[in-house]
Amino acid sequence: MSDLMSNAVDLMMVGMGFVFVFLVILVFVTTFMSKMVLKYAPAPEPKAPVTTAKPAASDDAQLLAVLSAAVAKYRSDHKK
Amino acid sequence: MSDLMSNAVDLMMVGMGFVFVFLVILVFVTTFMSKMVLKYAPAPEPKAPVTTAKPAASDDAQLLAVLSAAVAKYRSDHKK
Amino acid sequence: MSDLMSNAVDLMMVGMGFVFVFLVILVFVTTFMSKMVLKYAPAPEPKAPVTTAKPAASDDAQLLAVLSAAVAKYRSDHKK
Amino acid sequence: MENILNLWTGSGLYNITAGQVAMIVVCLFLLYLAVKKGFEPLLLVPIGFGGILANIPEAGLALTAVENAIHFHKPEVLLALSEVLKVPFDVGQEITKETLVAFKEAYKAADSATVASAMNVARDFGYGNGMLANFYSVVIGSTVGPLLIFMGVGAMTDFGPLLANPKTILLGAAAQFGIFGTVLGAALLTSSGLMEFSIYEAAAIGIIGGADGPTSIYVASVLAPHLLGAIAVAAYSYMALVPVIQPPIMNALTTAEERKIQMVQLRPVNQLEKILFPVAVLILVALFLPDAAPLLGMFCFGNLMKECGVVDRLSDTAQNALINTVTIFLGLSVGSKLGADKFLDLQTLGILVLGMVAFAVGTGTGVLMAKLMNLFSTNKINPLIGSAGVSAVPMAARVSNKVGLDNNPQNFLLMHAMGPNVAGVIGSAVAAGVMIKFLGG
Amino acid sequence: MENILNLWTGSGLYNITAGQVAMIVVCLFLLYLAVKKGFEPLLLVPIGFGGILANIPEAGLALTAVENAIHFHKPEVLLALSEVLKVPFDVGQEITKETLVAFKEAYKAADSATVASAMNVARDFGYGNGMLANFYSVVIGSTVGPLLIFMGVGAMTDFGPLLANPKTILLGAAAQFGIFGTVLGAALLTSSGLMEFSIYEAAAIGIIGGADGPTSIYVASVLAPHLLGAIAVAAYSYMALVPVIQPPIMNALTTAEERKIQMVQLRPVNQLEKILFPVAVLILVALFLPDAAPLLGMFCFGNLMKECGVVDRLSDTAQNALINTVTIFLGLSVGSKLGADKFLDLQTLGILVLGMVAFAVGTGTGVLMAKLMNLFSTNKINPLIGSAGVSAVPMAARVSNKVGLDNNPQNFLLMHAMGPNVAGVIGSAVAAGVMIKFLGG
Amino acid sequence: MENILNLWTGSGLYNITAGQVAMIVVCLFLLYLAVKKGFEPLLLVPIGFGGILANIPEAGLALTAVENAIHFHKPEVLLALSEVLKVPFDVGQEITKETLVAFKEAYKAADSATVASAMNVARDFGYGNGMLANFYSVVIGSTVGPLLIFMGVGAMTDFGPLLANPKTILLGAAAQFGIFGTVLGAALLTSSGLMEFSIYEAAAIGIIGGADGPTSIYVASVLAPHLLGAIAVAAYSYMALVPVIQPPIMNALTTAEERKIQMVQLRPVNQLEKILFPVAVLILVALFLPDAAPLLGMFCFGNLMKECGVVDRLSDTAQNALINTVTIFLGLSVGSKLGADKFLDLQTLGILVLGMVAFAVGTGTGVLMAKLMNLFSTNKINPLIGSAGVSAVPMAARVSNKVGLDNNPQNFLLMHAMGPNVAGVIGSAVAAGVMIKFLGG
Ligand code: NA
Ligand code: NA
Ligand code: NA
Repeated sequence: MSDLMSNAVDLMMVGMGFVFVFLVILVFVTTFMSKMVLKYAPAPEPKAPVTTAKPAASDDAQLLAVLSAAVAKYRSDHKK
Repeated sequence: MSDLMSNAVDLMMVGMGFVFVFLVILVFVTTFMSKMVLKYAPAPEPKAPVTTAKPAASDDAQLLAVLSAAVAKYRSDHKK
Repeated sequence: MSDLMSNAVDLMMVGMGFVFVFLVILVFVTTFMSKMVLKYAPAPEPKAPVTTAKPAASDDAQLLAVLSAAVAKYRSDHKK
Repeated sequence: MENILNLWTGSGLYNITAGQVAMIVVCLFLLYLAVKKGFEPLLLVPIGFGGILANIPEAGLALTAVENAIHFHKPEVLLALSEVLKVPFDVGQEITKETLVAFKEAYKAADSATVASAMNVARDFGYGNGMLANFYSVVIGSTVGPLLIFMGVGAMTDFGPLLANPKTILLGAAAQFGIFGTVLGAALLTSSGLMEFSIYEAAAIGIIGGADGPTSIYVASVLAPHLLGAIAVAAYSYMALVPVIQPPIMNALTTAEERKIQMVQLRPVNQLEKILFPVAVLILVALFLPDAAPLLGMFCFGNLMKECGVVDRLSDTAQNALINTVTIFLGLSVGSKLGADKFLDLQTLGILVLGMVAFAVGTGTGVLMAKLMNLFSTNKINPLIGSAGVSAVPMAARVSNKVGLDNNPQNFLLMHAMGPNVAGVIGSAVAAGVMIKFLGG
Repeated sequence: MENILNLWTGSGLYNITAGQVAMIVVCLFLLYLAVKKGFEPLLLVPIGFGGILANIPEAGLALTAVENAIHFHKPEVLLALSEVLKVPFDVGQEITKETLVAFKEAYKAADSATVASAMNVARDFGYGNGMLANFYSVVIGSTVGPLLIFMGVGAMTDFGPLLANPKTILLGAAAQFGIFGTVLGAALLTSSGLMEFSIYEAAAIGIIGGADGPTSIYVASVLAPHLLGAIAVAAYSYMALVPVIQPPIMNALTTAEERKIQMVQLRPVNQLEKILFPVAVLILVALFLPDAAPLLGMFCFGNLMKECGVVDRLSDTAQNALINTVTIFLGLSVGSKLGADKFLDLQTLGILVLGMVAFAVGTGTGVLMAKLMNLFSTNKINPLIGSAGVSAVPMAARVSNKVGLDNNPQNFLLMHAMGPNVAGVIGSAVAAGVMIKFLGG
Repeated sequence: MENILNLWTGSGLYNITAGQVAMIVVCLFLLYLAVKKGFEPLLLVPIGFGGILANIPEAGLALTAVENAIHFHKPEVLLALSEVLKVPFDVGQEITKETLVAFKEAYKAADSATVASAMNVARDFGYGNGMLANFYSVVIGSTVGPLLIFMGVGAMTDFGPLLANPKTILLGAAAQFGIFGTVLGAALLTSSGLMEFSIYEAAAIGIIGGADGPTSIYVASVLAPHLLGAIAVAAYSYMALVPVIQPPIMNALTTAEERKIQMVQLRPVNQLEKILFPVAVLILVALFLPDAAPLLGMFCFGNLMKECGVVDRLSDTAQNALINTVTIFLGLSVGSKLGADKFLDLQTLGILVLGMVAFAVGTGTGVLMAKLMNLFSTNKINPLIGSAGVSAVPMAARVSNKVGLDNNPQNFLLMHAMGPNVAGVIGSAVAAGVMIKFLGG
């Protein structure tokens, strides 16, 4: 068997082996992670990262709504 | 006549000559191309490149419409 | 006092001194500029830069409106 | 008069070679496929157009400053270059084709310091890099282009279906046989004496089987840059041909019974799972395969930006302005490798054949893996989703869905196929990392 | 105390020169024209602002690391540079203006390898390129900036009117007389002893007559980079002044009768024609004028992306995010060439005068060409659309339309004028290619 | 077999160090803060992710080609490098940790020409810059990244409130005490022997008190690049913590009476004032502090684009596609400085403590300045808006508003606080200029 052939066979063994090992581990890690998430942070929680980030924004929104009357007066410039 | 002057005159002759030659050829090529197009691929065809590309998309659109009911169920995350 | 300390003190004196000098000048320049603007170019003028730029555009808009009928005819391609 | 003569002897018509004409025709055909047939137009339009630009005679758009200087072969320039490149040369001597080949070979073989010196000489004589050569070195030579595309793809990928049914990841693993099988194929072709590929070239060709544009370009640019043009063209063309290539294989390897299997509906996936997934992949890459870190790192980064929900403006830019900009330059840069001397070669034919084999093998092993898994599982998988493991997102998943509908009009496999489909992206990036590691990058 | 003194002797007020004050005033005037008068604001706002930045004393924003090192003329730095640049210098010697000029001249004349060495020395002493100098070298020095603008312009150009009436292309050819006539004018000025222009400078000035910003910047950066600032300012200013410059000339060269000519309505144009047109132009460029390939190649590429209809997301990016980004940097980079030493010069006056002449001549020859064509054709052309051949898209076409309406309120020439208008873009890019070819780029 | 061994000995798991594990945990914590707690996510998500990438063992993503070559320490490579870097080395000798440290030190201390040669050697042996190292040198090393962010911030800033009440600018001046007070603090820590900071490091740390991300990164990259990671992390973290840090200080330094002061409503501001303001700032910078020209020049340029109303498409791009793109790369580049060897250091602890001090001092002096101004003015200022002078736009202004509302539910201070808030941005850019000038940049 030529050097190239043996190299190619080696590459195939190592490559496919590694791809499978890596993705099998990924299956387990993913499954485990999902279990943990569903156990400790079920349905309502998922939106948390979004909702925790939003307060500031909605705080602003409300703030801005209150302020808009006052602000409207001193804003002569047409675009803001 | 100074060297610069003769250079400038040369540049003008060659330049304008070439611009005209190039654009005259372009007139002919364009006219010929338009004739060919109108002969072999008249009005309805023009939209072809768009419509041939679209099928996949509209295929999707229809597909997605069909799927949306099923998908809606398992999508708890509010933004997609 | 160590060399570092004296350097730090120097930096503080020069730095804060300069920050104040610069921003005090800015206060005066800004105040002066605002006075000049309000004196020579009061309320209606402010939109000038925008309105002077717009004519061309609105000129076009009107132009395009007039043209649209004519143009519509020879445009078979669906998207523009 | 002399000037007019100059214009004529410097014109394309006077200088064009048969190879350049052929390549321009090939590129026009690519444009036709892209525009009229909808073959991956986002890449093939820039690639095709770049290919035409690269073949404009005398313009030297795809050449570096030194290559341009050699091309125009003024004696005093060659003399100056000969000192730097250590090529024997005499001002008086006749300049033959062989002379120029000697210069080109010496330039190709030169070390970095010599290349820098030669560039200085060429610049001093007024030669510069062609536009496409600059694009290539900035976008592909630095590897940043494929990585940014991968980031954008990450920001557009939804791992929901994969998370709902993680074992379908294995289908994405099995389909990578296409990659390594093709390496073997290239080695066989070489052994048979039909063609000549080095192991680097074989690996770069194999990656076409990953059915993933940026991964193919990345690996080819690292392992065999001279084949980049043909490899990218093959990869994108076959991705566009997935609806033609895959169905016969899928039908041949499955029974009508199997094709009718209805899969259980996917469970809803929690947002937090989606956020944690790219981080988990990144950690696994860090622990097991650092060589895949650039590709998978950027991919996971894009996906995290999308899913975390707090950097939507970054995610939007990654999915739009940024990926579009990079796509334009990446395509033109790939096109710069479609010069006649590099593309019109027996190797290109081999690449086209092997690339097709790679797709077919990957499709087959994906389907067979699904059948194998069904032997051990009560929760049956429809083997038609196995073919989606080659990636070619989302085309391959759509093909699975379509073939499924042909066999059972109530059977919507699209979402089920998206799992192996995106797993295939990870799978081929892992395979790329192994190859780069194994072949000593 | 010493520190406060440092702040004062390092301040702008202490170091500012009369030239810098003058240039800042000039740039403020450019900003005024752009913002208040609507003079091509997209370019003149960044150019004007960049010009102010370039004239901030001691900041060295438009200087390279070596130029900055020379400017601050520390003896030990000059000594180190003197060895690299081969300038006679003694640490003990008095450092006069002449000393610094000698260093600057030596740096300008140095070959690439020496420049690289000098940069290393300057960097080792802590000097770096100014921000604008970096922008300039990346965006204009590499020529990529004007090319990308041209791609974006291509993606915004509709060749429909040109395709509907191809013979109007000839008007776009005739208007290029403005370019070459101006070269002649510059040569005449030099012969008369009033000013001093080389043929390279004359050609770069002539291109102002092309009425096309990116083409002007591209040619100037290749043939006469030191005049780039003045040339770009003249080009954009006169483009903004087209509604003032052109009408008198148009009226002088035509009879009221001619101005009332109504043209036959344009035929509808097929989408396929629009797709094939940029490809046809590219092929012609490849065959006849490879030196125009970068400019026209990118222009045609942009246009193909727009018309082919399958890569709309790329076309959108080329027309928006990408062209806007490049415009910002291109403008600032042009501004970097508005340093007092380069701009406040008799040559600038010549450039402004000649630039105006170029516009006037181009307008005139365009109109006359239309009259000439009417002699041989039954399908009469309104000669007012001839002036649109200078390009200045779409301003010149609008001027044709407006003058037409003044003479016949029912006569809408806009669409008819768009044909020569876009042909003028191709025409001046061809002229640019000829110049670069002829003068040995 | 050997290949499998290679994969294992080249894996992360085999090579990971405790420091890298620790840094990955730190970065995961940063991601947690960004995603879950909303801590400046636009920067901390890319920084945190970049930090993980930088700590992937063997991937060398944050290392230059030479550093990678040293890391893998093949004898023949070290031999070649030893000649360039003048490190004593023998092929046969044992390669210990000390050997590698010697190489690294020599590389760090090398002049530009030597670095270039070493890079050539490393490249010839197949080593390249890591992806993050490339990002760092292009985005931060060139200083272009922070400057473009500043341009975008300028294009998003409304100087209306400041123009309506210019004397609030002084609050923005007073808050800069945080910067210089911290420099003093760092000097004190060094004097006390607890830690060791040079004046450059002290200055770079002080700038955290400017509460302005891009300014901090800019100054740190110029004065102390090795501390950049810790400084940027501290700056953004404390900016996110402004709502926690500031209120106690504000309450401690003011009476309930003062906190209830209602301020007169702001007058409407003319568009022309808004256009002239950035130009005025630029002229002042040109006259008094050229060293602040890059930062404030780009800031004013962005603001002029926004206000002038005639280049909206450029302004839009500056505020969106461009700033988002730069943010992605800037964040990843900052992350590249979170390598274990650079971050896990006593100095980092000092930086975190001093950064907190800087914020607190700036908040305090801003409030006190307001009280001082009230002594001399009839038009009373609510001292709660003084704290907004630290910048941290618009968070600090919101904090002023919130604390104001707590004391008087009718008292809306937001707009009043925006004046000092944006003045604080100018103030810390001026302070940055002074530092760079003073310490000889
Ligand atoms: Na794949
Ligand atoms: Na033109
Ligand atoms: Na600040």
